[in-house]
Amino acid sequence: MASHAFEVDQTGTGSAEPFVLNIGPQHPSTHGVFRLRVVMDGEIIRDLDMIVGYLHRSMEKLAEERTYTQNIPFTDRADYLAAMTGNLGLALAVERMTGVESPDRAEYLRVIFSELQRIASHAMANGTLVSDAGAWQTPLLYMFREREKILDLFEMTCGARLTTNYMRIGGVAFEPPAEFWPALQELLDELPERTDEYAQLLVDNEIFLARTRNVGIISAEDAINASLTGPALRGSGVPWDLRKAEPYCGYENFDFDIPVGKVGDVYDRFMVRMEEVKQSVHIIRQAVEQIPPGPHKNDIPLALRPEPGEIYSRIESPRGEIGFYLVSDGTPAPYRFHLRSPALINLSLLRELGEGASLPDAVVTLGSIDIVLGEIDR
Amino acid sequence: MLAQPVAEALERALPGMVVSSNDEWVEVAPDRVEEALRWLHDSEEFDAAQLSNLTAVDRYDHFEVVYHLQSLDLNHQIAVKALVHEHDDPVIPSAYPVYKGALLQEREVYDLMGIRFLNHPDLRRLLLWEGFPGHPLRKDWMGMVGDHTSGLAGFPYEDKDAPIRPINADNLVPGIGPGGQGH
Amino acid sequence: MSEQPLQAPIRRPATPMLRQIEDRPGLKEMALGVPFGLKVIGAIMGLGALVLMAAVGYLVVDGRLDGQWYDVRDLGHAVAGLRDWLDGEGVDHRLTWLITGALGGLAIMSIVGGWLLIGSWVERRVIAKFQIRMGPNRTGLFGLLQPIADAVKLMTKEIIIPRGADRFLYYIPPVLVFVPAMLGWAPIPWAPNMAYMDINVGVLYVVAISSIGVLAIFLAGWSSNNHYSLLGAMRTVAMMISYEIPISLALLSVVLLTQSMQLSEIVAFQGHYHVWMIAIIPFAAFAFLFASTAEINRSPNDIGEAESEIVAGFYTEYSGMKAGLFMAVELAHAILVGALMATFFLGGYTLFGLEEWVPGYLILAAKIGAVYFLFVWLRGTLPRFRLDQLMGFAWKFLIPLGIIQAFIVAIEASVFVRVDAPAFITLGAFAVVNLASTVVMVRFWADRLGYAPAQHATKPELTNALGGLKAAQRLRS
Amino acid sequence: MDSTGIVIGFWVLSAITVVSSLLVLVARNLMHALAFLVLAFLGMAGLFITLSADFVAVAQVLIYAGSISVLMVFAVMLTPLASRDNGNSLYVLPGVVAGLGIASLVAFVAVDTEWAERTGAALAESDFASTVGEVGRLLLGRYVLAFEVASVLLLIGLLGAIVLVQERRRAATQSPDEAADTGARDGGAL
Repeated sequence: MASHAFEVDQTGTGSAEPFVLNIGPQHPSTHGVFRLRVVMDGEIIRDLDMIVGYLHRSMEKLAEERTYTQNIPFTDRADYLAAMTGNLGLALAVERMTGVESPDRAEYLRVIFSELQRIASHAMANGTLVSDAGAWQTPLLYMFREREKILDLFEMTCGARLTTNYMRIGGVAFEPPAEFWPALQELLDELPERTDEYAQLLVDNEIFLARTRNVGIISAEDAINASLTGPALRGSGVPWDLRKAEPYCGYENFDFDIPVGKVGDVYDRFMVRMEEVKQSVHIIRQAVEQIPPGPHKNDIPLALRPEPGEIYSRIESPRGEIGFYLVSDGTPAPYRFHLRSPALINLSLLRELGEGASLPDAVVTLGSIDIVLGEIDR
Repeated sequence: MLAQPVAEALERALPGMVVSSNDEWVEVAPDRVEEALRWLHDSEEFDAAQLSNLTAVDRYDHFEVVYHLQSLDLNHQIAVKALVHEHDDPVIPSAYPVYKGALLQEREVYDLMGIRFLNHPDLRRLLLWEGFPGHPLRKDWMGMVGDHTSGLAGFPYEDKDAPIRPINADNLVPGIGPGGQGH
Repeated sequence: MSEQPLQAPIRRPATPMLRQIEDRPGLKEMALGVPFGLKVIGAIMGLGALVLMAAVGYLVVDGRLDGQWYDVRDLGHAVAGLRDWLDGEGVDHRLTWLITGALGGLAIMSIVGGWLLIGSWVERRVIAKFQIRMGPNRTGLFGLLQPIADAVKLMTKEIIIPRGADRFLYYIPPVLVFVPAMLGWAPIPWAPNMAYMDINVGVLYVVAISSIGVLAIFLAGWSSNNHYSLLGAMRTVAMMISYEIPISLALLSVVLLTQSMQLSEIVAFQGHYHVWMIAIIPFAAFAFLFASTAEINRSPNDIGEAESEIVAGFYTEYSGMKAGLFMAVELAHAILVGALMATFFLGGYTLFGLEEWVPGYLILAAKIGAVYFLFVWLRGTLPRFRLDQLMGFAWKFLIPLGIIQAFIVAIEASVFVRVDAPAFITLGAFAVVNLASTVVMVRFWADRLGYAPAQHATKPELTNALGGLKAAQRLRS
Repeated sequence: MDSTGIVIGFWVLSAITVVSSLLVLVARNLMHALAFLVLAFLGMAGLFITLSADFVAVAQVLIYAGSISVLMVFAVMLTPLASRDNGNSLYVLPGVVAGLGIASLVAFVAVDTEWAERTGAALAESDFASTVGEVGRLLLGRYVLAFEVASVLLLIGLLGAIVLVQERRRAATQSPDEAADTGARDGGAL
């Protein structure tokens, strides 16, 4: 056990024994089995130590004994709030490694579904953030309303709501059914109104502003240096989005903007997610208009045997850069399978953010980073 | 970005740094990793501002520690590798002094691969608990050396001569997959 | 390939537990399975209750019990009548007092208990409506029996005492915390002459009683031997002692103007001049309402049991009905604050002459309900403040402004006593002056504290550029 | 006034007050002692009610049971280990002397007072009037000097608390700053 985590800062405190608060692994605002061991001085956090691994399923080890296709369900269970982007990340990595291509229609379907997933995930992230700020679950349930509809669309298409296993190497698993498209259209029509409704409820709310503004500030320098990606990086004002930097699945054909925050506080991260929902709706609209007919997947052999080599392929998941580092030795299973988890790496600054913050601020800051324990622990 | 220019520039600036390089990565001297990373981080030309990914691969007799560096402004990626040859007690300098983002990634590598990072401020196990036997991502974990090797040797349902499902040859790069020249 | 016919699922409980649930006897079987003896006892009890109710109803309608019984506008007269009747029967005077006192206490407790049951149902249903969901709707009609089911569930739960807890002090708080919530009802006038204990220091009594609750909460937090509990207790106590001052200042304004600490007189003042205190001293009303939400741990000031931060605050370690009592007392406090708010600021049992026709206690109940609904609304809408924000608001905002407001009201009160003008002119002038002074004070003070309403929501910047630090600096400049 | 009820109430409340006061002394656990102290305060409030001093009773509950005791609880809480052990004190002898002195004072007052003039029939004549107005008039009339002195004392206490806190804060803010400076330097050196 490292000693430094329990060294009590004696300055300004009169207490002799450290007041250690054990937040988690079962706690309402840790969003899963996440544990924080916090040394407090009154309401102020003096030291903070994060303990993860309660959900560790040794995916990377297991993946070494499964074929590339069999590994796709692992990516569902890694980031279980954004299964589609996880699937897509692995499918793209293997495609880039083997040279398998997917049909045009599949690319558009991938865009549609990963953007839907982004909306669902951001709804969850923002909803729980506001719950952490103390709103008695009302905004959370508002946002669940939209997420529910998106999950219905997923269920319609692939039969699963959370662990979709939809993206496949060389395409997508299923063609959406006929009733998918009108339902999607309906959702797209009402989503902008709904986001405005949330904005009205929250953004014009003095208490919410007081709780989130100038709290948990991450400077752009720190965010870049600490490998932050996704809304956490963009909230700090860095216009970085892999959908633009390294377009995949034809993202270069779509018109969309990168929302960036100004201060890098909790509020900015919240608002960046809000705005990204709108941008996602915009992207899906374009994709629905442009989607070509054709097959939705190419047949690939049951066991792919990529040539020995390695690849690091990443895409923009709702939480940031989800990367797959695959090493092949010519067998049907990867020799090394590494998932670069944005949720874990975005926590690199947690200790610096937490120290000196008050407990409510730390909770809100953690909420704004938007962690998913399945992906942290893998 | 091709790795050759990076290797050349790195060698020019820090002689003896580059061990080998190819199109994809630059292999640097393992004991001078921090120096190399700092140079890449500070250089105007490469501007490796972010440590995108840090992981390690067990190659039975040595470890590869892989750094994927990202320049956000120039939008390119540089892969840097360092080979650690002591397999029993691998040690490599930490990237944390250059990149704060290495904090948790190095802890994870230490946990699962057993590579110690010098100068890491807080090198503890991340996912497993203290006292967990061994480092599970090593290929020889739980005594797999010998009869069993880690990984999937063959796919049980795979019949190389008559694949279960027909392959659309147009969609495949020749030489890859069953029936190709690779086997 | 999606046209593959799916195999029709066989409806079969998947797990042993589900099978057990499915095999469970239904309500009808259970009703039929009741032993005969129990059925007889139940029938006798039901019949007895019916007979009793019929007898009481007859006595009431017949007017034999007392002439004023059916004058439901004022149950106080009824109790007085009962007392007179008992005295007339030659019962010892002390016994009469004892009986009527016990009856009144029982009445208050059953009223509060009933409110608790209904209130928790209302809260859950209303919040469910806010949150676009159904709320409890399975137990009884509209889920009305849900509170009872909850209570039964809580009572049958195991009570776990944490190791290391101070067992002696651990048992006291769940009971002690209920004492102020019940005692606080005593001086509240439900109608003219219908207060349980119309003492002449009613206002002080209310403040004093509410300060006892602090101790219960602190003992709960300390004796649990849990850091969450302790933190919750520290927060709650710090907040409660801070917010007692704004409450006292707000009530001071009321007392100055009405020149009485007797709650019935305060209501009578409002009824006499047909004006609500909230119209005359809006700042005091706001301060009282806000400070009360802090005192009773309701949203948006529920930091003492902020579940996203410190789990359940001071009652984290309580289980079963002990925790249930803490949850219930929160509700009881909400209703009590509703009653106090109605009494002090919303005219109590009066409603512009309507109290002549409608029983006063119904008017009061409606007002309590309205305040309670406001609480539920706040809870369903607002996020939570932070402790330092709340403390700052009390000490830097409510207390200074409350003192100034009290000064102004004191001047007005002396004017009101001395000037012989029609009340509606003086009170109207006071209302205008107070409203204007409130607006001026709040604006000025908010500016002084650096709170700028203009500093409102900013939207993230949309950009098409791509890059790292340099791009960020470019965007920022 | 109905004497029987009052008499019963008086004896019950006296018993509560005396017993819990003794328990304050006896209890080993400081927190328990505090709980008994609160009980003693409440008993005193009850005694004031039997003396028909309603204002004093309410003030007793408000100030002593509600506020002073909470301050004591805070003090005990913030003193490490004190909450678990009501141990031996250096001040046993002075405490006993002071206690005996106060007890003798109370006894003197009790003996010296002409109780017949102030209770029973004498009190019934004054007809259980409200004491609030009377107290207020006395405080701002006859005893205004004492009242003002007390308020000045409280003001001094308030200011003293602010000054103390500010000095603590200045000390506290200085040292973390220095720590942060050195930390930054360390980080730079790395």
